Amino acid sequence: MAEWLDDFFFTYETLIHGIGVHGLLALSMYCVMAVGQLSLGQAAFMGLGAYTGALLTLKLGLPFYVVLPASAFVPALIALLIGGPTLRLSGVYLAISTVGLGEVLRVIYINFESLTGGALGLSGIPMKASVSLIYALLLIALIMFWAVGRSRIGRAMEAMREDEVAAGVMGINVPVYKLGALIVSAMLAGIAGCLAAHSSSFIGPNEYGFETAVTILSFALLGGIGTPLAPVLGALVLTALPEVLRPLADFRLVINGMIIVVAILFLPRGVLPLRLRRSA
Amino acid sequence: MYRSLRAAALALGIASAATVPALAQDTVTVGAVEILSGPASGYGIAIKSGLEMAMDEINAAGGVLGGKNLALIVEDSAGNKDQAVNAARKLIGRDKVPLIIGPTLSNEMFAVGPVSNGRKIVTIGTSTTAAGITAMGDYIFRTALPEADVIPVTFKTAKEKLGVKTIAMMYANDDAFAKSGFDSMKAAAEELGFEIATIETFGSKDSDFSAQLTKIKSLNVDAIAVSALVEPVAGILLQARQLGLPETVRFIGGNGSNSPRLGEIAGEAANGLLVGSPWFIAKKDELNQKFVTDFQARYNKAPDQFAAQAYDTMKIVAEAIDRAGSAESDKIREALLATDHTGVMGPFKFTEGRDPASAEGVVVLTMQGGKFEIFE
Amino acid sequence: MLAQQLVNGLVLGATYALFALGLTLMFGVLRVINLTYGFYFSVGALVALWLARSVGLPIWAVVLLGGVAAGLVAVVVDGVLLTRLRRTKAGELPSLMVTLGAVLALYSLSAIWLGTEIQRFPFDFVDSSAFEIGDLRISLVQILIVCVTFALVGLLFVLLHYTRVGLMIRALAENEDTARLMGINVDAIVIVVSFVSGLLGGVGGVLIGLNFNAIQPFMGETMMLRGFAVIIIGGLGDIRGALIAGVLLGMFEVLTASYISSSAKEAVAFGALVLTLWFRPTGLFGRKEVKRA
Amino acid sequence: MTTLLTVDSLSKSFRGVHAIRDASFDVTAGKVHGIIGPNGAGKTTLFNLISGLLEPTSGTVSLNGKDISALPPYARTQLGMARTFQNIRLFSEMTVIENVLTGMHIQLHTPFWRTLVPFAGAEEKQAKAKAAELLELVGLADKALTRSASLAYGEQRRLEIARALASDPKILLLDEPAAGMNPLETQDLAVLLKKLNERGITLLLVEHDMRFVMDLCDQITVLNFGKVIAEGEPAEIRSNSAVIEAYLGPKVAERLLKEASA
Repeated sequence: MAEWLDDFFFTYETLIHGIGVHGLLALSMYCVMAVGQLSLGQAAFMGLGAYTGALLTLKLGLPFYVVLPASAFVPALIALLIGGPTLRLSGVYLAISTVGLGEVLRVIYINFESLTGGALGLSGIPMKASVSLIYALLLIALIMFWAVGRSRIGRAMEAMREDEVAAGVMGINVPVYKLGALIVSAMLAGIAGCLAAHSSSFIGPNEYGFETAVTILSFALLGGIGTPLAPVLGALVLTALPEVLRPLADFRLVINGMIIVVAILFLPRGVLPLRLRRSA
Repeated sequence: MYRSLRAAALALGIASAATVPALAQDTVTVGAVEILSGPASGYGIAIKSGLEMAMDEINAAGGVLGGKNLALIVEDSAGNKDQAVNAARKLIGRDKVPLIIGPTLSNEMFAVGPVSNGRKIVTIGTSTTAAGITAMGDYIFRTALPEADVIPVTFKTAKEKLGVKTIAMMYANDDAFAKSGFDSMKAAAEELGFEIATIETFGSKDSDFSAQLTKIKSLNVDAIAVSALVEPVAGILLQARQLGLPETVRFIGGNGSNSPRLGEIAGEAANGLLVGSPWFIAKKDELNQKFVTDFQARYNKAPDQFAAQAYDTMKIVAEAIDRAGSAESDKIREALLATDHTGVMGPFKFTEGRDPASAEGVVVLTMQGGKFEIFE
Repeated sequence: MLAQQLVNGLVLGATYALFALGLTLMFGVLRVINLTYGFYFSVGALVALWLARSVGLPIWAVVLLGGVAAGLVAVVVDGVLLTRLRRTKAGELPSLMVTLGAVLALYSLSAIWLGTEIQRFPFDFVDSSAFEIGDLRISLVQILIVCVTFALVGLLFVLLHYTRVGLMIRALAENEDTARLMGINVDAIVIVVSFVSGLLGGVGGVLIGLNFNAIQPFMGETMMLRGFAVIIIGGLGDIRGALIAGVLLGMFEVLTASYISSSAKEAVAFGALVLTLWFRPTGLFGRKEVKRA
Repeated sequence: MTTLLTVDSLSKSFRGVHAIRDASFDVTAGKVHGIIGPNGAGKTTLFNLISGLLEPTSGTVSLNGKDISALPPYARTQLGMARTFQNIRLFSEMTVIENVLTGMHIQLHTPFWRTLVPFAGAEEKQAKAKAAELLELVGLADKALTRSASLAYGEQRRLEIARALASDPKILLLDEPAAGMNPLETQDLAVLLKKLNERGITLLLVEHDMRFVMDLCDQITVLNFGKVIAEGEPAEIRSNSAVIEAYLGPKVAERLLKEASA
């Protein structure tokens, strides 16, 4: 490889990793929103995956192909516990209890010092998440969502998003679909967290808070949730933008916030108002 | 996948080539990653000021390597570890600097360290006081005195001059900086044989400390050691006096308390607080007096310890480059290990572990009427 | 020590309740989890700070004007963000998301504008003296907070149950369409409710800013998480529930910190939140109103 | 004459207000059964209880002799119940045919990854053929690929019926199917409903339009203040004093009855 290309990759490696990981996070958000729910816990699930993965690698030295599925499994389990009681209630309960989840986990990371390193976090995580692995997983996730979206399940999900009551009357098992979507999204966020931890070498307890959750939401809302590709493009734009336009860095959160406001008020179907085509 | 990445790389590469600053051959460029925007930008801006002032003095005195100018590229990390890594990668990959000063926070250093060390680029923290920084690799240095060196001096002074025997400890347990300071405090307290009556924690964004302080009040301690950033420390001091904790109970602060903001927020309630500092504005030696006057004239404000540490660091780096005889990272690293410099902070050498060798320059300060003075 | 800790708990609990009042009122009537609420809290404190420093107004004026300013901001924010969604009956989640985006933008903008350094009221602004009964110390500001909290709950109760406006607010809370059919000017009532909620939040911000001497743009954000816990535990939209849940939470936190461990204090609020969601999702006093799909 | 749906001592109260009190009636298989009553009599509440959107305070609903009171709506659909809504609730972003296909959800079982394979999915093909047939039946065949929100009001009502039929219900619940329709559309609707009934689908409908109900229904239940006040064939209901009183008030009712007997 040419030396300048090598330097180029070195310079932008974190950014390239970041875009892929954020793409997975955006898909995890998409998965919940596709059934008409709102989770503010994607950052918490991501953190759970990051800590699970980092601990299994650092303390037990397990191989990465074991670590990665494990870091999807733990958030899935927590999603089951959270979703069970709250998904029967109206949507705001899930939103608020997932915010609560983030806080509870933060307190746990801080207090179980011997395991999690407390406020100092975990450092020295080996860099096992290669660019090709991240993007391969992103591609697989995209294809899966595309396939689901085109199937009868995708139709049921869209129906729930539009009118939960009517969807239930159509014979769609609404609670099961909601729970399933939350679990799948938690798994994806967990995988993204594990990949992030294994590409940045250091994780801390304060990285998976409210702001991260809102940022993930803004990925999905910028792109819109008409097709699975849209939120990934949203993540691409919002991740690359502050790097390309460095002076904007101060206003990064302002921009993320404004995107959410504008998207909801004026572009309820996202900036890319696409809709997945089913062959009918 | 790979092919498309390469295509993207080509496209971006062309776009970015134009932004690389054209540097003349007779210049040695070093990089810095500091917080220039966002909530913690105060630290980064002070460091940048100190670095630039030292650089201008060096260039005015003939530069480095027999007449080459020293240049500095400062990148913003905004206090975010990912942005810090991106900034360091840009400095290494695009600007090809042999040495990076910074980043500002220990957390950022933990993320940047493995990257720059992996590329064998010397990285020098001027404000990163947490434990374990230099253990990340052979190319990671720091000129900031770690808390572990400063705290024992403060504690020893409290023991010898105030007769402190029993202490309570408080720290913000969600903050890496505060936690690492607390670890040093605990070690120093055990070393000096203090009796630790209780250890209380709080969140760095908390504003109510009444439960912890009421408990401490009932334990009749001689002193309370607090490790946190300045805001919660100020809140603790105010509430302690409100709860009627007697003035004879001294507070002992860590590096976070070493800020003039403490007096501004807590006022009289901060009276009597002890803190150790690697540098103090009123230090009488000639070098320091000149630094303070020049800084005041140039930036129209008083320097703080971050500016002072940065100023010394730039001088140390310039001397190392001269000794190395070339601006190559490996040679600079060797030369740095042989540093023997006297700066505004006092005499300076590196240990074999690339930390500052002595805590001789540490002064113990106390707060009176909202201002720090040297504790006698 | 126990007596002092109970006082500490009561004061802390009163601050939680004070914060949660407006939040739960907003949800109860307007059916929106309004996340910009924490910002009104910050606005109240920041405006009061400015008035005290630059204009030199006395404390009662500062509390009142801080509250009014926050109320006005609340009305504007509600008008800009939520009118449109209310008209199209967009539902809970879009409303929640739009306030989420707005609050992030508002906090970040005000942090860029004002900085995030902590500010405080002038040192001699309030009498910092305290009553002492034996070992027990209670400061004037603490007494003020507890009294104002209970007084506001009382006033809110009177407003809702013994006035014409209150009747209209309750009608709106029951059902917007029916309220409209009854000839109630819904838009006007929405403005009244936004203003009152903002006012409550703003007054809370001023008093809590006075007590803790820690005013900065993000102060509302840290309270918001506790606020959520309080309004869910107390039951969404339930004012009495918010008062009781707030005070209980404050007490539990202080007692946990003093008798168990201060590091467990943080976990109390969210532990209680999780337990509530599991076993009694409509809150301590909430009515059973479970929607089925 | 088998009973398909049984409502037994059903009650529902909202915060102390009794919306339905002790309502009981049977719906016979193959019949058209109407529920009428003045505004606020509790007809929609009753419908929501039968279809599972609300949980009864007491009493039971049984379908084919099986107690379904505790089942959520989707499970009732799986047992052969379908419904439409008074305020049309279509999936407005979807096309017309997709709305109908969504109604077939419970009959389809193709796993999702089959969509990755081109030309797969015989089941989906059959489903589409059936959907087209249903659209033909309600007269929307030419609008299959239109976004459903852009349909005219009467068309939306008919699409809702097609969507409900897609699950092959034994009983179809229609909540004011003629509301907002002009007389011509109402007439067409009556023809359509009769056609469905002839196919063996039992219909249970709530309706305001008296003539429409009287013409169409075999059996009528009258609700007032949440209580069943009368039940019978249209002719019986027409001359029932309690019913007339409920609709017109006691004075008018008395006069009318006198005139009728004079």
